[in-house]
Amino acid sequence: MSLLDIKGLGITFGGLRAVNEVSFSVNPGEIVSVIGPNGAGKTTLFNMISGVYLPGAGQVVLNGEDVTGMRPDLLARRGMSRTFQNLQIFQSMTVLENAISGYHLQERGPVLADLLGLPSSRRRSKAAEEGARALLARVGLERAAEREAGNLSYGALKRLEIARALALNPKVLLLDEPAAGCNAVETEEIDHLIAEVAKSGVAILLVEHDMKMVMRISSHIVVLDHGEKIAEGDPATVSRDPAVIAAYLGTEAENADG
Amino acid sequence: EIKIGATLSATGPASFLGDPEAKTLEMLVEEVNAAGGINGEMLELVMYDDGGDPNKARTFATRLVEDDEVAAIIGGTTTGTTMSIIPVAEDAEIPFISLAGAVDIIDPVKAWVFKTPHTDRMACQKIFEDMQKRGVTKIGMISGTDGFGASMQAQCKGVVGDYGIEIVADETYDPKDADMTPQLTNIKNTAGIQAVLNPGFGQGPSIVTRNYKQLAVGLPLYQSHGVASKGFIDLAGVEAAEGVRLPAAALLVADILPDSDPQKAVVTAYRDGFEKKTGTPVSTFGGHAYDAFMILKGALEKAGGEPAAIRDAIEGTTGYVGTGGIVNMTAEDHLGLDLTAFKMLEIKNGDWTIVE
Amino acid sequence: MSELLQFLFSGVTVGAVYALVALGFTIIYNASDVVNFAQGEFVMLGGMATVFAHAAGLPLPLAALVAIVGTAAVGVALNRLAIEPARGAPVVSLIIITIGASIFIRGAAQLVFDKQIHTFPAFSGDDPIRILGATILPQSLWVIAGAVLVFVALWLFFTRTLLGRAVLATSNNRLAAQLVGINTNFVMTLSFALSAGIGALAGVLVTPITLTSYDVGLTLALKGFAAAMLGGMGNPKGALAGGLLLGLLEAMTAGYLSSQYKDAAAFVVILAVLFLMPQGLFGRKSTDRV
Amino acid sequence: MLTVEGLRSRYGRIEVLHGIDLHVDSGEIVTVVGANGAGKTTLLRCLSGVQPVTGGSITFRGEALTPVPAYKRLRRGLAQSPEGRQIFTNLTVEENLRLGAFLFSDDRVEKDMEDAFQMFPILKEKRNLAAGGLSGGQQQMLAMARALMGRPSCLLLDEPSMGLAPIVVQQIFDVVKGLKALNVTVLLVEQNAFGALKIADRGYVMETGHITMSGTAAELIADPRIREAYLGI
Amino acid sequence: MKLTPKTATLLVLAALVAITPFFFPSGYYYRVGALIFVNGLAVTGIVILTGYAGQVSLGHAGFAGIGGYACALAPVHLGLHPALAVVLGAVMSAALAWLVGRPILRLKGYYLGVASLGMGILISMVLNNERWLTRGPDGIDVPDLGLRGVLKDWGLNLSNGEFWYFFSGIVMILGAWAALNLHQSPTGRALRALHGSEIAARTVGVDVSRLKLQAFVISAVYASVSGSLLALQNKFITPDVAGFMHSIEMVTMAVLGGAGSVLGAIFGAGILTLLPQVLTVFAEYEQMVLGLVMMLVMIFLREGLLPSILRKLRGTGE
Ligand SMILES: Nc1ncnc2c1ncn2[C@@H]1O[C@H](COP(=O)(O)OP(=O)(O)OP(=O)(O)O)[C@@H](O)[C@H]1O
Ligand SMILES: Nc1ncnc2c1ncn2[C@@H]1O[C@H](COP(=O)(O)OP(=O)(O)OP(=O)(O)O)[C@@H](O)[C@H]1O
Ligand SMILES: [Mg+2]
Ligand SMILES: [Mg+2]
Repeated sequence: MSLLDIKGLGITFGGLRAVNEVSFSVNPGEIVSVIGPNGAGKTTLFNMISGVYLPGAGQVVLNGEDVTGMRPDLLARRGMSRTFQNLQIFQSMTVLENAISGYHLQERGPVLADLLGLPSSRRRSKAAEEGARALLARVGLERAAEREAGNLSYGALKRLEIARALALNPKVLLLDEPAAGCNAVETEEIDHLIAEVAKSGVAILLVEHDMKMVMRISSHIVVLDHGEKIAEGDPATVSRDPAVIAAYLGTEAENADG
Repeated sequence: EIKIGATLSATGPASFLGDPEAKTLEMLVEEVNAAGGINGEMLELVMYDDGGDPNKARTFATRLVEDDEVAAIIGGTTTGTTMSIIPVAEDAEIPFISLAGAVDIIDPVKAWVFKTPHTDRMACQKIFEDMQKRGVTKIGMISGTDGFGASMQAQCKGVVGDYGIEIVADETYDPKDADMTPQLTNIKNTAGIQAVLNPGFGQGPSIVTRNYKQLAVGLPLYQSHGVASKGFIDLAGVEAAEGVRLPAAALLVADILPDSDPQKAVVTAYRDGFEKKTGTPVSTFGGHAYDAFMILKGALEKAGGEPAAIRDAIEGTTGYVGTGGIVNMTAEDHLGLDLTAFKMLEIKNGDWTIVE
Repeated sequence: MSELLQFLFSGVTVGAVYALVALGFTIIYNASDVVNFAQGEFVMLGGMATVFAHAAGLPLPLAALVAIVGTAAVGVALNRLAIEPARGAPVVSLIIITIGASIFIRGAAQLVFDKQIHTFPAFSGDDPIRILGATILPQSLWVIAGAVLVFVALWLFFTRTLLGRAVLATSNNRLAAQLVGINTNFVMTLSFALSAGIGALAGVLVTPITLTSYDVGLTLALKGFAAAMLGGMGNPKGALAGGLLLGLLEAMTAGYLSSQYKDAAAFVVILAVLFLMPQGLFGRKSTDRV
Repeated sequence: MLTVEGLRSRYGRIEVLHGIDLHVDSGEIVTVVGANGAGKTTLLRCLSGVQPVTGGSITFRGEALTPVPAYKRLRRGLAQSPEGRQIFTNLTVEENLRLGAFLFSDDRVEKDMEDAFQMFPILKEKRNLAAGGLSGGQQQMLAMARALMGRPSCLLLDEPSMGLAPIVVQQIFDVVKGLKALNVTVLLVEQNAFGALKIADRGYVMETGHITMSGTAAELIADPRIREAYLGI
Repeated sequence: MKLTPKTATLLVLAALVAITPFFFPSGYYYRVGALIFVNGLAVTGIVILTGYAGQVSLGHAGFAGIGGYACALAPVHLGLHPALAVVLGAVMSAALAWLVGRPILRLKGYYLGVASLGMGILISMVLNNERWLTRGPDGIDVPDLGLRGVLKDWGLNLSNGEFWYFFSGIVMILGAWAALNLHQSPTGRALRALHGSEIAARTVGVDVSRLKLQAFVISAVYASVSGSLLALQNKFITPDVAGFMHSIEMVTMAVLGGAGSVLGAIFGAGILTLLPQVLTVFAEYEQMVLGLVMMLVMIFLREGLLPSILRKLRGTGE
């Protein structure tokens, strides 16, 4: 049994089968990448797994438990965490507060204690803040900690999302195009970060169009096209698959790392 | 110099009442000062607009008492604002003359509180008296849900039994409603109904009157003293208003009062003065302020500027002839009017006539 | 039977009034996401200005025209002097500006006009039209026709014209609207002029029925707002349907249940509808994805 | 064609552009590369007029651009495909494109739209769908197509390849290259510096609000500092 | 110790309450001060609901009505001490908020606005129409709190105005203190997070509907207590406290002062309470000036008085 099992997942939007019968699984420490053309259904798949959309068919099994259609906050409690392709930043909070929010499950407590400012409440906040600062340092945002998040550049925000997702100390981490908006060097940093996280035993599911990165760090790749899984395997196999080349990589793919 | 205070609802939902009240007070103070003041002392009027909000009224009353240090307060356009001023006046022991309708204001009697308008209970009694004369025993009632309508509705229900009349249909409308045909349809369809009564003020009664005609209900329609202004006939339309009866003070019918009527001189003078000054037709509401001011003036003339003395003098008012009737106050009666102060009017050909 | 019909007539009359107000909300909302709380004052201005222009000797149609154009000018001024200078402010701040504007306009109206209640003659007389034992006033037909006409015009504007699309684009993404060459200030000016004009037209049509005074705006705005939300804010279809539905609900409740709680019934139904359809009857779901 | 001299801009009191000098000649493709937060987006926002300029000048086709309001700049021929795509999410794909051609009402609009559909067939499939329902990459295509609908003589592109499949990235770069033939000038901000430099004539490097390097594309690709800092080679 | 925004705010408020009376020329100013504090309390609740959590309510006056009428009715009908009636009102408001909040907090923006508006109107309608209980639109008397008498026995002799000034001031500061605690606490952060992005808040584990409900209930309690204080102070209450206008007023105060900050919102309450008193000098122009001031503040200090001024001082942002 794997940590995350996707079984025959599917959904339709007004007649369009955005995702159809997709199955695969992710083990702890593994990085599974989902690639495919624009509109293939990758983000939709993420949205179903993370409880944002209710799947029309199939099952999501997390750690042996059927969590299909479960609310995102309940999934978070079970160790699932994610980032978004379309940034979902708490704009008017500071960068640090954004990161602390990731510790919500650890720091939350009775409202009354929070209202009365009891020591327990302050203790919880403090612990979360320390963790958050460390994480910001890890993604290279420590100097922006006190800035209002809405004022950051796009690339910085992408990294802030990763930090927030890591704060949950997840068992399963879903990353939707984490390197978008970052240049080759910045991408490499993220690369390392992800690999490191995986090494600590987290199961990672990754969507990314930067093939260099995908090929470098994936242990397994799932290829979607028009909502269907068209190929699957290790990076080398997939990158040679003619169907994948035709639908997604294009002819230049080979020398993309030029 | 003597300071008198006023907090009135010159704006807000009761501005219809408060506006002429405010204008009347301004006019009268000017007149008194032009004539050399009271016993040689000039009057200063400190007036606030509470917008009909009881909480504001209370704040302004506090301000009048504590900050402006007035000798007496006139005001409280509505029952709600009046009720919230009362504790202030009572605490500070400042005489207070209210311009609002509800009987609760002076019943039970409060040492420092007086009022000039007839009570809504009196209006009910006057109306039922007239109905009784016409042999009506079953009526429908449609009341506004504002303070005026609701209070009068309650008072009418309280006294209707005394006249052998039964309310067989009881409907309400919101003061800002645009159409009352559903309620009137229900009243019309109630078996045995012989007349309809509409307590309310503002635009509601005009719309009720129009709808009443639209539905061709065809029974006698009674309005309350809340619509006692010329504007009502224009708004309801001459045709629709034809035959409508209501109790009102003599002010409205100044011209057709017999010369023998003691009020004739007073009401004609006030009306002419008001209409000349403001260019708007006189209403009985301004008349309430007129009476309040004149009673206060009388008291000031007698007692000077000391609140306790003023209070006693107001309570001692007898035989004051005002727009609302002849006032005889006592320690038990801080209104001093009786039913004869009301005239039963009927609208004929777009004008008021006196029934009887 | 005639009873039901009478309630129906009443409901449609009142509903058409609400619909007209609700329609007025649509344009400004569509251009800026702002619910303009001064919309009721536009209705008031339409009615009051007509009354006074008529009293000053203008024939009624001309007086109405003057009122509508004048109110549209007030709308433009509101945008130019208060909304535009606050460009970039959060939507709530803009809403507070419109609340301030409504207080200001009401305050000005009681000075410029007066505090009396007014009306002017119905366009086609006061003789009720009798149908199967129920009656309806000719003016009600004017109001209903006005509501339907404004609805059709707005519907065509938003679905058939590029300018209508530009209005929607402005609220959806002001930055992008500027990048494609839309003069967003002009769009706002236009929206305020149209909204105010529609409001004033509503005032002209409904005054013979509801009467008018300097303070009628608030209640009308409130009911119009509720109607617009019931139908789904921003959609002319929703404004019309919401208005009529609200009017009918009130009339039916007043007729069959309790006149005291007729507004309550209306709100209970609104709550129930929103419970099932959180965007109102015809409101569109936001399509933003994550 | 486009000359920027000493351009400064700030958010509140924090200045993020400290005097940018660059120029783009007619028909050229010029790219700007730089790290996150360098100020590339801010620069393009200044050029489009949606960001206040606090110093320096922008000259476009010999005219000062700074006093021209944003909505009039497209009329002058300046279009932008902005960062974050900024499509009209509540409107359909087709409506988005039509609004891209808001200034025009001639027959060419239909033809341009057909061209756009040819370039990105997926948009044709989705033409009646609310644009907010598109996938991220599809939205990026729409943003690009919408900018082209404005018939620009100078096109500002802010990371046009972001979130696009490799096969489409290639296509986008081909399109940009193709614009040269149509004599459209392009200022291209890209994180895919390698891809951008391959099609560009010249390039600038931007660091924390300054231009720190410039040269022909070939020179920049060859420069070891660039290779290390931006190309990751 | 470093002066945190929280202690700074509390110090400012405490100083205001304690020091301004030295400058009062007459007892009337205590009344105005007390009103500011009562409104400030209600508006602090709005800060939690709207400023932190981003949920708009146009019906909170309804809770003030419940709190106020509890003080009028419970002592008479249930024999409760008025102080306990305040608690009863708060509990009832909380219970109602909890019941109503569940379905309506699913709605967003204006839709939530209209739903809460409906709730408020229903409450005020009941207060208006159920004359047998509430005595209808003309209002009802409220018994004395009795605390002033107790203080007198202890040798602290305050006038009615003074008593209500200090009493409301203290309650408001307590309310502000709790709201400020909340701001920097895990719950407060979660509330502000869901304001920023509901989806993202959910994925970090925030139970969004539960948190919204908590904010709604807490703010209802604030409004309720504020209504109770008003009723006890006036010794009289009418259904106007529960009216739509009062709800709008609360939101306006919050936004005008700066809905995101407690001090700002209390500032807004102060301004909007004072304005009508100050503007009486404009006589019939009062309304126009009031409207004008509101517009000008929002045009030139668009984030609200206090935050905008602070921002200008600090010089960040636009
Ligand atoms: N809410 C929705 N309404 C309508 N269509 C939708 C919706 N969500 C997704 N789709 C459609 O489903 C398809 C898959 O979209 P999805 O965002 O999952 O693609 P993707 O693989 O993530 O693409 P990209 O690489 O561009 O991000 C697209 O064609 C999109 O238009
Ligand atoms: N709205 C804003 N308010 C305040 N500061 C901002 C704002 N937007 C951007 N900044 C700051 O301005 C600087 C430049 O940002 P800009 O977005 O121009 O960078 P960029 O080069 O486009 O970065 P990226 O590659 O990440 O998109 C950054 O330090 C950023 O934090
Ligand atoms: Mg995607
Ligand atoms: Mg950028």
